[in-house]
Amino acid sequence: MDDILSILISKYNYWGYIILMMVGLYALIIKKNLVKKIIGMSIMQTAIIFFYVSIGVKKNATIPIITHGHNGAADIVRASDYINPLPHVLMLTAIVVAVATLGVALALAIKVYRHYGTLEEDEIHDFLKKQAE
Amino acid sequence: MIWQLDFIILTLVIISGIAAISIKDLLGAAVLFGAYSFMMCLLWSIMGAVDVAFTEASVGAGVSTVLFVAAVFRTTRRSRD
Amino acid sequence: MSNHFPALIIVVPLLSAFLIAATGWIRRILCFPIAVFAMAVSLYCAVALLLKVVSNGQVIYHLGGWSPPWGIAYQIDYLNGIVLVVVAAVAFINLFATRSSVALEFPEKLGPFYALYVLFVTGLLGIVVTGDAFNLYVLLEIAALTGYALLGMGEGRAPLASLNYVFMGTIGASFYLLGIGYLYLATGSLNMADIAALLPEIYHSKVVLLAFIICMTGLFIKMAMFPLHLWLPDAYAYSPSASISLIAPLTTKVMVYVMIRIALTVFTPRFSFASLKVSTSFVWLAAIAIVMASILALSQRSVKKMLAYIIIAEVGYMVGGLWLGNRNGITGAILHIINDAAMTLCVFLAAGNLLFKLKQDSFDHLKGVFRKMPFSMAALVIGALSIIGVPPTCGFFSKWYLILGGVDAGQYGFVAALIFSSLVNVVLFFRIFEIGFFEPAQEHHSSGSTPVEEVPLEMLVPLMVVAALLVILGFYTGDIVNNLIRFALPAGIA
Amino acid sequence: MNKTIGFITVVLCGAMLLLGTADFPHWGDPQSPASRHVSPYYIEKSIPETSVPNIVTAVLADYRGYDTMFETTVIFTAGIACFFLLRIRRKEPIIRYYRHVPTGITLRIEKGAKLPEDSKVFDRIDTLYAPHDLINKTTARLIIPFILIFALYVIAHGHHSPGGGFQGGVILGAAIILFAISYDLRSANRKMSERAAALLSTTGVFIYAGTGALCLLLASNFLDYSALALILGVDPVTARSHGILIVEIGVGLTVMAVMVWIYYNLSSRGQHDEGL
Repeated sequence: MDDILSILISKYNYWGYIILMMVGLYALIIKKNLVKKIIGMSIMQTAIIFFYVSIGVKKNATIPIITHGHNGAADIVRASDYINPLPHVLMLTAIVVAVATLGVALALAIKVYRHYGTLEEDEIHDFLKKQAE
Repeated sequence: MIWQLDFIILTLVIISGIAAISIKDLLGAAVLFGAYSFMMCLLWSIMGAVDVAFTEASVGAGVSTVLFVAAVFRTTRRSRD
Repeated sequence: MSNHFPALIIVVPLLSAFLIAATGWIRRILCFPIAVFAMAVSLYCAVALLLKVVSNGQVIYHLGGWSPPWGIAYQIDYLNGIVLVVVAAVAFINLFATRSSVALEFPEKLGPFYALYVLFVTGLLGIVVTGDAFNLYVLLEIAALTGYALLGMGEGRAPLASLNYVFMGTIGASFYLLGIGYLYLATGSLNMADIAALLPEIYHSKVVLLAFIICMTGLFIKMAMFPLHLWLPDAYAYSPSASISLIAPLTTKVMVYVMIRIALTVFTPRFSFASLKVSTSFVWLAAIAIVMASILALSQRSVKKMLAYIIIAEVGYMVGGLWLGNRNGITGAILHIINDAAMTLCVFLAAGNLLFKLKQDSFDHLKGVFRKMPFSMAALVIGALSIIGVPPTCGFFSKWYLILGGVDAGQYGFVAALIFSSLVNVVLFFRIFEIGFFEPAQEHHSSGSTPVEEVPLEMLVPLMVVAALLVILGFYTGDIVNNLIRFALPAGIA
Repeated sequence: MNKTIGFITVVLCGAMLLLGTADFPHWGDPQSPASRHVSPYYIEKSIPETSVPNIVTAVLADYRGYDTMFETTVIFTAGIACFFLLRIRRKEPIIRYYRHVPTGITLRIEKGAKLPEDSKVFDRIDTLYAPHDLINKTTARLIIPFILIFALYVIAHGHHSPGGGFQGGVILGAAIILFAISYDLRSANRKMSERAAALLSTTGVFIYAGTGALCLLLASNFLDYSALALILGVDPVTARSHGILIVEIGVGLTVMAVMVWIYYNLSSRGQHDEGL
């Protein structure tokens, strides 16, 4: 029982990211509504950010801000006391990229709506078929 | 870091994520996406990524949701799936 | 200053892009000259860098003064030196060629257009020049975002096609990011050379295997490899012609470069070709891609859509060439990056000229077009011959190397696919030429002679330059291979 | 049919990824390669080399400052892209609504009719007008100054606490968006016009890249802030700290302007006429 629990504790975060990513991917591939797809896209991106943040976690360590930082050389900073900051930095960038993509995608969705009057992909395809005939 | 708390919030994140993509109303989906982002932000702050959590709180739960609401408002709330 | 070329090649266009965006609000007429300046500087830097690599070997530049793996470093060797010149040259020539159609299509939005144009090129140059795996992702997104905007500006179906591109492109980029995350998890580093040094100890780990698979899947989506190509034809066919002749020659080629870089530099040939048993299946996939894309191209009824499917087939050439895993195959793949960029630029510029005059690019509208636009069609013929692979145009030589590589590796399926696609290309282009040459224009039934209505000279001259370049590149193939590409191949390839 | 194929793809993808987790190091393991190889350097050296206690800020704006420059460029690109895609300039609006303030009568003015002056007597209103928004307006007016101050604090205090240019910029932008929502788009446009947003966003990225280029002119590598020591008159380590602050201000400006700009374009379908 303890073994299972320890495996669960040591891995469940990674499983969680996989579930979230698959939820996003599912919405992106299968949903017909464009805004739903955009939501799926955002969920997928956050899932990857979640994965990176999980990499950075360190047990028995604190947030990566050095307290009493300016006391000079008196305090020796030990790497094992602070959480790995690098994934956080990378993910700040990834969040920004995600919101930028979101903005452009929504702009395109509005443009699509302006042209077709609907956000459903299958309705747009029906419309195009009718137009072709 | 308390893993039980982390686990509960992770479950909430997954639930709100699934809810956001399965609700039929797009405005509801946008709001649920905001909730998802907020839960995610909590999760990250538990994991010690304060800067990332701060960004997600202001971007994901704040501006992204506003952008979604603006886009939904300017298009339609209707969704068939 | 020459020590700083690796930074300048990015920084000058970047700053110019900001300047263009600002002048777009103040004096619109200045946008084009600034863009020309930016592209000229980066072309100059690219050529200078390549020469420097030839004379001194690898160039390394530490951004922010931090040495890798802690800071971000640029590493320029023969491979990215070549691709840098290709990207900068295509962007420079295309800038002049599309000036009139930009002024026609976006009269009010010149500022944003040129800002996005220069940012797109900056993104691609950055992808090529960087030696940091995560930095590559950020630049990938810059190139992608500008691409979405430039492609989505067309009329009618363009926004929907571009939105699909956003979805697929984001999946691709996210997969790449995830792959890098796996590599980071396994090695703790983001610098490509550092990862390559750390990987051999853990080749057996499932994490590394997954990182490889995920990265490749993401890049296959980005470069429109056959089963994952669905975004490309629509996005390219409905886009404004001012932006397509920039995006079509560069995007897929740079993605192929990234694949070569990841496969050969990050995962060494020992891992990619020897210890993973995937190369044969990738070559077969490429062969299927070539055949399927050629067949799909046959069923198209408009020039741009047909060209889009040809691009997908060409991606198959390069992917197959890399995974043949031998000297000739990889040489062919790298040579084909150069040649295909030039060919695609040539045919898309010609198609843009047709659209500029005819307003329509379906085959029915091409009747009598040879008489109407003799120079544009002549360039299209040269481009077509090169795509088919007729000597002395450059397309022949890269295909020759690919076929040699296929024979060396014993991959006769791939060789057959290459020959099949050449035959299909013959059919594709001669169908256009037949319509354009023999069928008279509809509105001039009685008189029989159509007046020449060529596009303005400033559109025609760059097109002629590119067409000439196709032949020149063909003549200098031997020099390019012996002096540049030979050194771009990593050690340990048979 | 399509749905089944998609579902199978997703499940297969997930199964593949799940299999890979078997070889992952344990979650939170301090001995994992990710925590051992590169990151200890940042933790141990960020104070001596950059004098910034918040390691994330130090790495973000200095060690990997080049990434962050492009991160800012991505945001800037998104702003331009939204403008490029959506913005339409309508010469004449089709229907406009005006409210006569003393009497509360609403006028509907169609195409071609003469429009009243935008004065104290006639108040232009949106087609979806909600008259009883006194509480919203007052609350927004009360809290916006505090939001702005908090945002400036976040930008300026990024060296010592969570935060920095990006977060602060988003909060600044959110304050203006809040104003635009609680009043209307035209009032917000009067406070911060589209042109101002566009030029501010450019200025922000220009500050960032320009700081980098300045280092280049001072014969150092691009973005090597220690070169600024000559200009600022401090030692190289403090110069790095100051360089980070300058850059963060640039990021904040861009992010604020772009967030507002994207909101303007999305909420009015690019017409900048009526907001939410």
